[in-house]
Amino acid sequence: ADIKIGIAEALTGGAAQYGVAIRNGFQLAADEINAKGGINGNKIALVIEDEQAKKEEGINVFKKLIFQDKVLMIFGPTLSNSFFAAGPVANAAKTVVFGTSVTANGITDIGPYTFRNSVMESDVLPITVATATKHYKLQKVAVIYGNDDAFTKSGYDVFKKVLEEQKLPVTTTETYVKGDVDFKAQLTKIKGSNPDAIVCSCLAEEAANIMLQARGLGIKAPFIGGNGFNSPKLFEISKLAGEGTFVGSPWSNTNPAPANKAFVAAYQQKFGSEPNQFAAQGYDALHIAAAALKDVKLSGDIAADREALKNALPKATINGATGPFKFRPAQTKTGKPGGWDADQKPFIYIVKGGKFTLYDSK
Amino acid sequence: MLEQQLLNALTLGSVYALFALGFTLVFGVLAVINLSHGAIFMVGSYAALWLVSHLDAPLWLAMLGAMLLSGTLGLLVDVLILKPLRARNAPHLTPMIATIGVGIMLTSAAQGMFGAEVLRFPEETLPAGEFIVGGVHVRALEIAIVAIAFILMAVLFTALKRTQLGRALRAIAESPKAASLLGINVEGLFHVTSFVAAALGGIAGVLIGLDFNAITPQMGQPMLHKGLAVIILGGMGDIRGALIGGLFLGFAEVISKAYLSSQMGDAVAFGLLFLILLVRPSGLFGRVLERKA
Amino acid sequence: MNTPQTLLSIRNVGKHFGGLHVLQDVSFEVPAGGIYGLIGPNGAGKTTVFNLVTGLLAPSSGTIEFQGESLVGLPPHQITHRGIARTFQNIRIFKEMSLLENVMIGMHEHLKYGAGGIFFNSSACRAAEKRARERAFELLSWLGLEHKAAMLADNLSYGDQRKLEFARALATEPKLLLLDEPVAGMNPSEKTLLMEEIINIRNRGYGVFMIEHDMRFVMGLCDRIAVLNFGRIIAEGSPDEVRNNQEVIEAYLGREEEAA
Amino acid sequence: MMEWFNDFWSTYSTLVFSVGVHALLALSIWLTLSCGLLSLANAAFMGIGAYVSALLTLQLGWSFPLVLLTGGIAPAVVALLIGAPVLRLSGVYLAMATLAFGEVVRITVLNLEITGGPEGLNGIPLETEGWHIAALLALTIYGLARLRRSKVGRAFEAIKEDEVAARLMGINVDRYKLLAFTLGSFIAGVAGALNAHFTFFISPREYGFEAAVDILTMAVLGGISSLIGPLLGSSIITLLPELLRSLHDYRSFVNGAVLVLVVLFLPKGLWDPRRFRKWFGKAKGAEA
Amino acid sequence: MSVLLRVHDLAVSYGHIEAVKGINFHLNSGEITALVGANGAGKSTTLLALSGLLRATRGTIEFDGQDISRLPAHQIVRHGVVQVAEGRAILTTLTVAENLALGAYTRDDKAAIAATLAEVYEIFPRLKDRAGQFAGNLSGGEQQMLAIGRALMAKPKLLLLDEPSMGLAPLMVQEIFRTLVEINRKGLTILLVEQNVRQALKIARHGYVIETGKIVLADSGANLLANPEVEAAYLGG
Ligand SMILES: Nc1ncnc2c1ncn2[C@@H]1O[C@H](COP(=O)(O)OP(=O)(O)OP(=O)(O)O)[C@@H](O)[C@H]1O
Ligand SMILES: Nc1ncnc2c1ncn2[C@@H]1O[C@H](COP(=O)(O)OP(=O)(O)OP(=O)(O)O)[C@@H](O)[C@H]1O
Ligand SMILES: CC(C)C[C@H](N)C(=O)O
Ligand SMILES: [Mg+2]
Ligand SMILES: [Mg+2]
Repeated sequence: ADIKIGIAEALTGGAAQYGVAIRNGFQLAADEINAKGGINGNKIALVIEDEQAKKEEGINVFKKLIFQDKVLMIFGPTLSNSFFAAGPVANAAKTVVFGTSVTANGITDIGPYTFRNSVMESDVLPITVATATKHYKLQKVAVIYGNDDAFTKSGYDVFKKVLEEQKLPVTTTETYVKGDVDFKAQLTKIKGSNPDAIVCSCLAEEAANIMLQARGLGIKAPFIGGNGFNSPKLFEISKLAGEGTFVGSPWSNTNPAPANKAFVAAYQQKFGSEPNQFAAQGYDALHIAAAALKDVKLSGDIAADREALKNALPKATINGATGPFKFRPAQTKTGKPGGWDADQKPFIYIVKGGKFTLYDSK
Repeated sequence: MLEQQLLNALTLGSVYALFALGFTLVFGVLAVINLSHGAIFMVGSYAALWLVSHLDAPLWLAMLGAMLLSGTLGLLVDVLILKPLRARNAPHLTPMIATIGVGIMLTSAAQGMFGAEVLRFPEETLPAGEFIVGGVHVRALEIAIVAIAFILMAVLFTALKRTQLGRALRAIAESPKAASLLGINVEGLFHVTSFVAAALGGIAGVLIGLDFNAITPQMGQPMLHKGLAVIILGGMGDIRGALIGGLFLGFAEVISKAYLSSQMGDAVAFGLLFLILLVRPSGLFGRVLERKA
Repeated sequence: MNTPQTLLSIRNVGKHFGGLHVLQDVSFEVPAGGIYGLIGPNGAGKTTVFNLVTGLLAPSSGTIEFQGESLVGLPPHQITHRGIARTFQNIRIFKEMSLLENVMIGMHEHLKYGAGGIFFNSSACRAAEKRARERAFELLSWLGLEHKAAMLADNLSYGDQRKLEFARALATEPKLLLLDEPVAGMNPSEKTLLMEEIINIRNRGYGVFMIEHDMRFVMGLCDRIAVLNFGRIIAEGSPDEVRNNQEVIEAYLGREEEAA
Repeated sequence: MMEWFNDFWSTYSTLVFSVGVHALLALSIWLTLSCGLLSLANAAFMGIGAYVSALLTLQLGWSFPLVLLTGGIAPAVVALLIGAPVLRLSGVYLAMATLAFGEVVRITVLNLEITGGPEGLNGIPLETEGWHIAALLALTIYGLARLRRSKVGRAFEAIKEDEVAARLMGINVDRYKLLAFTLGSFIAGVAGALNAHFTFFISPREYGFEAAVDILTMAVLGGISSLIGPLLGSSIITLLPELLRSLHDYRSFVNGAVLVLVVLFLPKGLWDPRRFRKWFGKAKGAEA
Repeated sequence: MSVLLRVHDLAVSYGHIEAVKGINFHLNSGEITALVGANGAGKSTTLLALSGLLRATRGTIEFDGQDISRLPAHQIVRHGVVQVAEGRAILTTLTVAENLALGAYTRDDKAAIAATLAEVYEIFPRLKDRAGQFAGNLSGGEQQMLAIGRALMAKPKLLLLDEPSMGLAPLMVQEIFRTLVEINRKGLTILLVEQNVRQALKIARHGYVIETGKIVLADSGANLLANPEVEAAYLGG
């Protein structure tokens, strides 16, 4: 029998640029798995739904997938916001919900059925900042972030903590909101504070422009970015503006590992465009689930199968496009049993010639 | 830094004004808050991008094409939707709802055709050039935006202020029936206005797309919000108002970001708008009739 | 100075809009129980007087008293509550409402029931509504509009709209009724009918204060008339006095009218 | 059959809840519209209701009925405070001032510690049950229907048509406007509180410009000449995307098209008693 | 005497209420014709149909030998048929001068327009005093003057007047009627709807009496004035 797996991503609306890439990653992985005969002979059938990055829509989609399509598990939603709304639905229905892009704190506090392979900013940023500090001998930095978005804000919170821990003084902290067309006011202020680098917790669409406008104002300081910077396109276009930027990511298109090379090539062939980190994480996520499902005997009783998957998933490991992956139990604030976070070591990249280059610390 | 910030405010204000220009024109003449203006603006961006990257058109030609396409769209919206609504004596909020639908259609069509990811103009299309004047960094593109905003505004303003056409448009805005009794071709002028307003939206889309560098199907949405603030602040349908309102919003935002806190940019801008409306209930240039009975 | 017979007294009232002086030092008194007329050329300031009395505009100077109490500074609805109602020169009925509802709006202040009454549809509420409906019908039939009671006011012809406005004003149960050109747009036979109504109203003890350009109507009805010209009172007195006042003839009546 | 129903309910209960909450919101804006006020503050009021109630639940553990009540009262108090100055504005200027107010509220919530800023509040317990929404909706409809038929409803209508004439009919226009505004904010606040307690999570983004426009759309699409209109409108707007789900990539395009077509062919809204009447009389001749 | 306007079997409805029920009449070139009748008889409805603001459900309107019953309002104005509507239809947010300027919208000879403006100001000096003021702030009578003055600005061939004397002071009414006679003498054809029936019939060559949507009497102005039925119904005995 087919194994029905629900995909709930933002395919339209403001987060569509991420959701569509993620869906592509899943489709690629599903095709690959099915081409190799499926899992223990069962083909994977993706049930793809658009959650529009709206929370009610997320809940509706989850319920439809769980109760009507009776999927074995769900991947998604795209944004942390939606996950906070829809996650509890799946958890209450004892169905695995697996986020591939959600990086906010507290996602896996929702309960034991929540999983993610997206690496939390708190696992990435300390290394990124430390590496950049050493490389540039930073004395002081400026910070800019989007303050109306859960992801960029929580990224900022992590940056803030890291900067405090690493005793790097902050010259000024600036914010913007989604849809701002112009960052020059903030950047002018940053310029006036004369930092050695600019720490930036931003989504890709703003990031490029922030870099371009910074150069336009004559700011020479390099950038240090978070999760949102992980788009190769970003640097292709902002070219020299982004030169010298430090980013940490579990994935890079230039990572020479064979699993990644195969992924990048296959993706390009299938979709005619370059993959990004979010596609890679979606792609890996399905392989992780597949690895777990190999050890699960499907009974046909959906409740039992869902439970079995939940029990098998934490042990799953793969070596995928984002490198070696395994889960680690979430540390919940309340002490109640939580879900599972990604245990993955990020790579640190520096942008050179408009491309991510693995940073070599010698 | 103050000089730089003032320049920043001037560009941002011009960007807002540019967007608001067509928006306020439709509002002033057709008395419709055209919520598809944001989407038409977005279409302008994509159209120019397509012309530049697929047909290798020079930028000026792409702009022209974008204006033509978005203008035509505006005309179609008027002919196919707003006109029948007028003929049916629709309540005044109905056309606005229809334009929301149009906005949704255009946005999803754009995503269908161009995908959801952020697109940018190829670097070589951007007007090159950057100057440093007294420590202030100025880009050619910014000068272009400010200049075009002011020129369009001036042209439109004189066209409407001093001519019979301007009076006719204001007459239509107040009462289409009375206007038609004066021999004014009301429907014809509605069509022309819709075309011009949308074309202005299109060129705004190209310029801002060039400047902001991030073209997405959703790019019109936040502009719509700001644009609405601008035209209300300026006084509905007032061309000068669009410029002054835009500049005001730009300055309020930049100055509060620069000297208060960047968190507060929008709060200050909207808070001020709120307060100004309390003091001047018809916006800065809104005309008030006192007569009661 | 305020005799008990004085209903409305206007003293030294001035009004200007910016530099435009529309009323200057206007004084006159409207006695109780009569019909008082205000005439004068177009733009003389007559409607402005009504706007001041009903609180839509504030006087720039002077005092306005109704039954010995100052009206200056009161909001319009409170002036209505004190017993002044008016009609408008440019008809202002509620077009999207039925005739009956239009008249019932006039009774708003006299419907005494509260939130609880509304929510629980109390008998007091029902009774008050019923009484109001009956009274509204009565007023409408008085003006010959009862068979159109359920019609939307917008569909009335001009003349009927005037009558409706009339009924609506009466519904507020005023002590003084201000009529701004009540017969404009009516034909002579209708005017005669309306004249009778106004006499009726007067006979019931209401005061009537009207602006009108129809001289047959004004002269036939009014006990006293004030004449405004360029914002100043140029004459005041009985119809005959006014009619024969040279200044009034020159500024307002013209000579042919005498003959007509 | 029973099992089918169970599945159906498990799948669509949230949708049904949303219909109810949206109906309340549409009614809340209907109330102000019926008084001639184009107020777009309802999204912000809903947000205030949602945040206040969620915080009371999460931090103080108040009982749900009390939380709902407070969720309505909090925005009503705000409405009372801003009402006097704001309601002097009319038409689009009022719309903009209320939108601006909403924006200030949203940004404030975004920058407060206690509201969780942009990350919002998550882990709100599921408290709302179907009958809560049904009962409150029924109560609201009943109350508004009574109001409409009373002197208050007539006063609203008069104010909507001609404020000056209404004043001169002895109606205290300012007070009635404030009443409509405040009552509307109360309903919106309760709707927000209900919503917060079945979606587990709230964030400032949900209460901005787009939400405000959505609420207006529901009411206008349904038709504002009666109470049925907003109910129909909110149902359609909420259910349409679900009905079109099978269209996948074309879904939102068709959604937009449907909106346009409905408006085009039913310009006075879905529920238009006068149109129904016309269908029975023969319609001839038209205004040019 | 040539016929300038011929109305044949004209019917107009509001929804399913027929307000004008198939009327026939004509206007001779260069004459003043009066249309009188009680409130709600259908006078204004007829005028609105002539100027294209209402669509006829039946019948034809022939102006200068051409059927104009299907033309949009603005083209009818271009043919030279100009209406002073009931309720005046002045543009309240425009100034008096702007209203007048728009009256000449269909003309483009600047010098001639200026001459007409001077004429209008001469007839209504009050408008000149108030030229810069919002028309909405004018007094009722001043608005009426503006409406008439604005119609004259179009240099019409046929002037449709819906109760021009309404709201005007007696002196002004005389002035208006005098003016109408005067401009008529210069060749302008006029259709006059009036409640001031006596005055209207006095200056009209022909008159029609309309009752509940039907024309019930047609005669010369003088004859109608002398007609006892008319006297009883409209002249107030
Ligand atoms: N708000 C205002 N601003 C400026 N001028 C005004 C305003 N209101 C009235 N006026 C002017 O004041 C004068 C008096 O107006 P009012 O309406 O009182 O005249 P009236 O005597 O009623 O005339 P009519 O008989 O024509 O109705 C007019 O010339 C008018 O233009
Ligand atoms: N918009 C409308 N909708 C429906 N019925 C209307 C409308 N306007 C007028 N009517 C009706 O049509 C009939 C003719 O009205 P019309 O205005 O033509 O009369 P009139 O002769 O001009 O009267 P008046 O002397 O009062 O101005 C009346 O019975 C009136 O009720
Ligand atoms: C698609 C990503 C930008 C989503 C983001 N990491 C979040 O948690 O919301
Ligand atoms: Mg007057
Ligand atoms: Mg009439």
